[in-house]
Amino acid sequence: MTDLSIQIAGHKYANPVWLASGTCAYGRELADYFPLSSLGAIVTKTITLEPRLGHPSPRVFETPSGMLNAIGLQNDGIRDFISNKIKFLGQHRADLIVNIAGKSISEYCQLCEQLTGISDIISAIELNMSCPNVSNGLEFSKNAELAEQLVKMARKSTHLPLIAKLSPNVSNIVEIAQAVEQGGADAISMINTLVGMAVDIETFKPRLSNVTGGLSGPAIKPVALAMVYRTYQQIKIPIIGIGGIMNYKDAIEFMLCGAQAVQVGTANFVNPMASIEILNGMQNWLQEKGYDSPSEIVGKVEA
Amino acid sequence: MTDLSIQIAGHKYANPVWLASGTCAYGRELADYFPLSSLGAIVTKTITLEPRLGHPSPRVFETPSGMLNAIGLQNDGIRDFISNKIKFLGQHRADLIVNIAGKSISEYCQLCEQLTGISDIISAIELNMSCPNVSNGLEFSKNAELAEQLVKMARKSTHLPLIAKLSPNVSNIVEIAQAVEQGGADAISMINTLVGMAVDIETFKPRLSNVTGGLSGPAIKPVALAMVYRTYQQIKIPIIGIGGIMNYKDAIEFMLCGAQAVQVGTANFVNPMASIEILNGMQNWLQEKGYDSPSEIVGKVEA
Amino acid sequence: MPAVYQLPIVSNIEVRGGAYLLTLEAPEIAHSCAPGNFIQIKINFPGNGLWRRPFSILDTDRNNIRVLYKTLGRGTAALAEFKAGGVLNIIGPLGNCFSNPDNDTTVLLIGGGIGIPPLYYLTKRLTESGFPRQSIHFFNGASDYDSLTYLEETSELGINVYAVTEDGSMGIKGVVTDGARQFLSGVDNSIDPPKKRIFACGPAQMLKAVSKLAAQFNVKGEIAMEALMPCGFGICMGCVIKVADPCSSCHYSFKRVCQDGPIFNASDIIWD
Amino acid sequence: MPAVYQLPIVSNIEVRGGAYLLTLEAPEIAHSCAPGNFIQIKINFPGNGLWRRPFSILDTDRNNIRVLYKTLGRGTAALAEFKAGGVLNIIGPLGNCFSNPDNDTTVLLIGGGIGIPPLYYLTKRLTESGFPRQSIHFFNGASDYDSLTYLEETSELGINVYAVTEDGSMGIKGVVTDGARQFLSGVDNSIDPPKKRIFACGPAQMLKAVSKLAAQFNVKGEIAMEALMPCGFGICMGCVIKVADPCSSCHYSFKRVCQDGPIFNASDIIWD
Ligand SMILES: Cc1cc2nc3c(=O)[nH]c(=O)nc-3n(C[C@H](O)[C@H](O)[C@H](O)COP(=O)(O)OP(=O)(O)OC[C@H]3O[C@@H](n4cnc5c(N)ncnc54)[C@H](O)[C@@H]3O)c2cc1C
Ligand SMILES: Cc1cc2nc3c(=O)[nH]c(=O)nc-3n(C[C@H](O)[C@H](O)[C@H](O)COP(=O)(O)OP(=O)(O)OC[C@H]3O[C@@H](n4cnc5c(N)ncnc54)[C@H](O)[C@@H]3O)c2cc1C
Ligand SMILES: Cc1cc2nc3c(=O)[nH]c(=O)nc-3n(C[C@H](O)[C@H](O)[C@H](O)COP(=O)(O)O)c2cc1C
Ligand SMILES: Cc1cc2nc3c(=O)[nH]c(=O)nc-3n(C[C@H](O)[C@H](O)[C@H](O)COP(=O)(O)O)c2cc1C
Ligand code: FES
Ligand code: FES
Repeated sequence: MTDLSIQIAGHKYANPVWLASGTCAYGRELADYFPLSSLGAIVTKTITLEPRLGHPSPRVFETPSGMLNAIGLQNDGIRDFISNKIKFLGQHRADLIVNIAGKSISEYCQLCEQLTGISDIISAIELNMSCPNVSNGLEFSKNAELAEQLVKMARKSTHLPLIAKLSPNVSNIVEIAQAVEQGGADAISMINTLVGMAVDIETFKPRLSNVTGGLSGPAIKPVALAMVYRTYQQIKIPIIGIGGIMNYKDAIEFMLCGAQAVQVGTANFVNPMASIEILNGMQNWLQEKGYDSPSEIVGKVEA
Repeated sequence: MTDLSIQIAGHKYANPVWLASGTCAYGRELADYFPLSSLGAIVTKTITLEPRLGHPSPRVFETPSGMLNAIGLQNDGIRDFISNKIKFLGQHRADLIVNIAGKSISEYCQLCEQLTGISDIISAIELNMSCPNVSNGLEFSKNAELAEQLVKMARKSTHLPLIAKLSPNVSNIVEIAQAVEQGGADAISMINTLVGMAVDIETFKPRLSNVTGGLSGPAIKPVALAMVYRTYQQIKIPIIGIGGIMNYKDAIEFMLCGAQAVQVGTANFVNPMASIEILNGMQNWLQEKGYDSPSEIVGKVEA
Repeated sequence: MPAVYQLPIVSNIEVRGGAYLLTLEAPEIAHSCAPGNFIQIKINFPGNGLWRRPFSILDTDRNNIRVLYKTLGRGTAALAEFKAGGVLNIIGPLGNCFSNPDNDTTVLLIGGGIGIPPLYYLTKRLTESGFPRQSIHFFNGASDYDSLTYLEETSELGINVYAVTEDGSMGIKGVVTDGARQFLSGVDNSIDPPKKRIFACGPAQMLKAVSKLAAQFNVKGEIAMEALMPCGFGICMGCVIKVADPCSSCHYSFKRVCQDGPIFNASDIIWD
Repeated sequence: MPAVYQLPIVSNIEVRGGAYLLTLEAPEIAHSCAPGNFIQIKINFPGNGLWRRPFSILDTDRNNIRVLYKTLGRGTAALAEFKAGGVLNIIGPLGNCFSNPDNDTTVLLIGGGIGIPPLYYLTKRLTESGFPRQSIHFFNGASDYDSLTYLEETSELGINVYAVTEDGSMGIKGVVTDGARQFLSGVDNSIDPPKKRIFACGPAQMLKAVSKLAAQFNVKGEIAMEALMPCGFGICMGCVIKVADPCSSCHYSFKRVCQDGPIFNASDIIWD
């Protein structure tokens, strides 16, 4: 059997199929459907310093082959996470990556410090630099200098591996990727959602209370692939591919474009078993093609 | 009956339903399906100074609710257009907008000058500043200064109304929109395609010979709507909305977000009568709701 | 515990009021459902719908679960095309359920439109478990006689059924809460409010009116909420409603309709 | 002139070789089709296919047009599910057609897999118009006996039919061009090459081999090309192939398979 394990920033993940932030909450609900430990990793919903209520409904809307969301980073804050949520994840032996967002660099650093205190059960921190649904949420991943600075300071706040999660809503994603690499990120995850909108023509009201939201799902897969592909050519740190992955074939496409691992997002909503099915499909495919490790196909698109 | 005519840059268009560049060639084929004169305008496939062969096949690929294309601006050049193609369009009384692209500002200017010579049968020039499928094609719409400069120079080369067609592949589309407004553009059309990619996991080859291409169709509609909405708040010149418009409801959504007119693109491929059906649907809808003119709903989203 | 199932379609037929009755063979879950629970159905339909569609459970027997639905848009229209012998992929049972009223309470069920299914299910369970039928009052509202959902079937349970139609073409004229208000105003004042219970399901506007009614008459109300549901099992945070929350600094928080509901105490919901 | 039509499905049945035969009622266009023409069918299928799917016309009668197809992917799989009585939205007839060979020529038809339909149509037209049946040689290739498409129907036209199978389970063993090559090598050398004509349709690799064969034996070949077709009527420039073009500065240009083809002179195509 092909050994699916991969190494990212010194940590060995059981396999390259992970759950994307904000699409698996804190694992509790999905644990009803499969053992969380069977996946490579689970990335928590973004956690902030203080609790956040999030936006009022409507927060979501279905679009052609995709969906819009503007949850507004609803979460109970880092203290609640550490004291209440993390226990369950530990008990279920989930390989845990904690996704965080701050309103300022200092908030990111505080979050990193607090997580360092429980670093024995966390394998990495994912810096959400790119949430389109909170004001200024996009700033960090639109400005290369800010991005670099953010990672640099976070780097000083923790020894935990840092994954910088990038926004696709930029003119030149490679520039941002290089900046976070420069800043000391151990890996890059991409992409977060594209800014989008929809309007109810009967009421003239936007479909989301927050007016705009983030577009995810199969609709954005081609955009994500192009960005992973272009970034892979220009950086050395590993890339975790995200965007519209619904089945194992999509995951393989991302790996061919340069992703070492993938995160499954919107697909979880439609099928709570999606990630497990992707994992099994990938395992079989690699096996049949005679690969010993998933890394053998990373970046192997013949362009 | 609601009068659908609209005024853009001093020109009166019969209605706000236009055909998008590159999705209706030069009108000849669609004229088999409906009278070209029934639409507000038809925007030609991009014309360049010299003939261009375009990219080899495969040039297109179907994606979830969308498609990728990398045609590579295949066209027979401006001379051929003026001497051969324009006659047919004139005979069929199409309200004609010519879309042009140059490799340099000077090429754009030369194209503008040549078109000025036949300005009696052209109602506007659309500057394709945003074709993702030719090298440097995106530069003009990614850099605000360049964008402004380009429009400024084009402005000096012709008295014809200028429509600047913007790319969505930017960090801040409002900035670019303001720059072209500053440069003297009479209107803005948005959006062109999003850069995307797909890979055949059996052959490891990209689905397009050009590796990346432009994503169009319903998949990108939410992105286009958000960009039109945000731009509308910040500029004074009219916006022509483009992106995934398949039916009249989509068109109304764009108008509510701030588009004075819309261009129908990918939908033409699936249904050559799409634009006519959109026109009729819009007419009925406006009529039923009691509007006297399409402009009454422009920008009226209650956000 | 909810799970993903491939369920054979036993039947899928049109019934009164333009509704469809879908029967699915589901021995694995039929025994574990409770009134208020729902399932998420994956409807493959032409076009581009990504999400499943949520439907309340209407009732169950040893082998089957049933769903009663109206064709509202693309998904439900496509669902109506499915035939016996086909298979549907579902997740369920999902969500919480109505609480059980004590046997000495007077129960008011208030349902509008497609809000009937969970109330029907609750009524059936109550009558089966020996709850006195004469103490159950079911208000079934619709715009007109033809749109009344599952009226006869509810009557067959031997309870008090009141049709309420906006055009007066049957029963009480008005909206369904008018019927309930008349009843509450009329019932013997010797019955303590704690001995009355309201259960309601229907469009948001109706539920808002029910909540007011419950507050006005000081009766405990439980209402089944609706929302757009990308997942249906609590992972997306997309389906929330505003609920009073003493623990939160601003005294409210957003709760998931799918996981924390769909049944909420009427008095907890903050209507904007 | 092509147009958009809503066509009733007369029948849609499985035939030999895992193919399906679709008959559409199309009195408006049945009379105006020619061999090589195709139609674009809008297949609404679950999932997210945006484009129509192109299919050659197999033949026509006064009222109907017929299409023969194999289930290759999502669209064709969904097409196979359509039943008589349904309706399909199509555009047609599209594309150019084969040229007519003079009555004194020896005609070779070379078809592989799902390339049979336009060749069958051409054969039928030729025989109907009095072209000598004995001068028509139809090479029908497939991997094995079971995959041979429309073999019996072609034989029934009273022409020379040669099955060619890769595993030798029927007829000549080899690929279909092997069969044709053997024939061309064997035919009476007194027949001038100009008195021979090749018409071919099938996968790109096969057509490339046919083009070589035609060049080698100095025979005029016409081939029906395939391509991914977003539109099918010439407006997207997505379906192009590289064709020799003396007017172009680099001696080639990209031509649309849908509008400038699908039939091309074999000698014009530049294979990379
Ligand atoms: C917990 C729960 C239980 C439900 N139980 C039933 C039931 O037993 N029987 C039944 O017929 N229906 C029930 N519904 C509603 C049902 O889910 C919707 O009718 C269905 O999702 C519509 O799908 P569609 O594809 O046909 O409509 P779409 O094409 O998706 O939408 C059509 C229109 O309806 C609106 N809409 C869609 N879904 C909802 C929703 N959930 N709430 C409010 N508006 C919506 C859309 O915004 C749109 O304007 C329930 C919903 C929930 C949340
Ligand atoms: C002019 C023309 C005439 C045709 N006539 C016939 C006919 O008479 N009978 C018939 O069975 N088929 C015919 N085809 C092919 C037919 O159009 C394809 O089989 C069909 O489009 C596949 O659709 P799908 O959704 O099932 O496959 P998809 O799910 O879209 O694709 C499955 C796989 O097949 C490949 N593919 C899809 N379409 C084509 C194509 N057009 N050419 C090459 N590879 C493709 C895809 O890249 C993919 O790898 C014709 C094609 C053309 C261009
Ligand atoms: C409902 C929803 C909530 C999300 N919340 C977060 C979040 O809290 N933090 C974050 O970094 N990304 C969040 N994302 C983005 C996803 O992690 C992912 O980057 C994106 O959805 C693209 O992947 P997909 O197409 O597979 O969903 C969210 C996405 C969705 C759909
Ligand atoms: C096949 C194809 C070719 C295109 N060619 C051009 C072009 O030559 N010039 C241009 O400005 N835009 C071109 N576009 C972009 C469209 O005009 C339009 O901006 C885009 O497709 C989004 O609209 P849609 O989703 O309705 O197709 C092309 C799009 C497609 C799909
Ligand atoms: S629908 Fe996803 S959390 Fe409720
Ligand atoms: S398929 Fe569009 S030009 Fe041929």
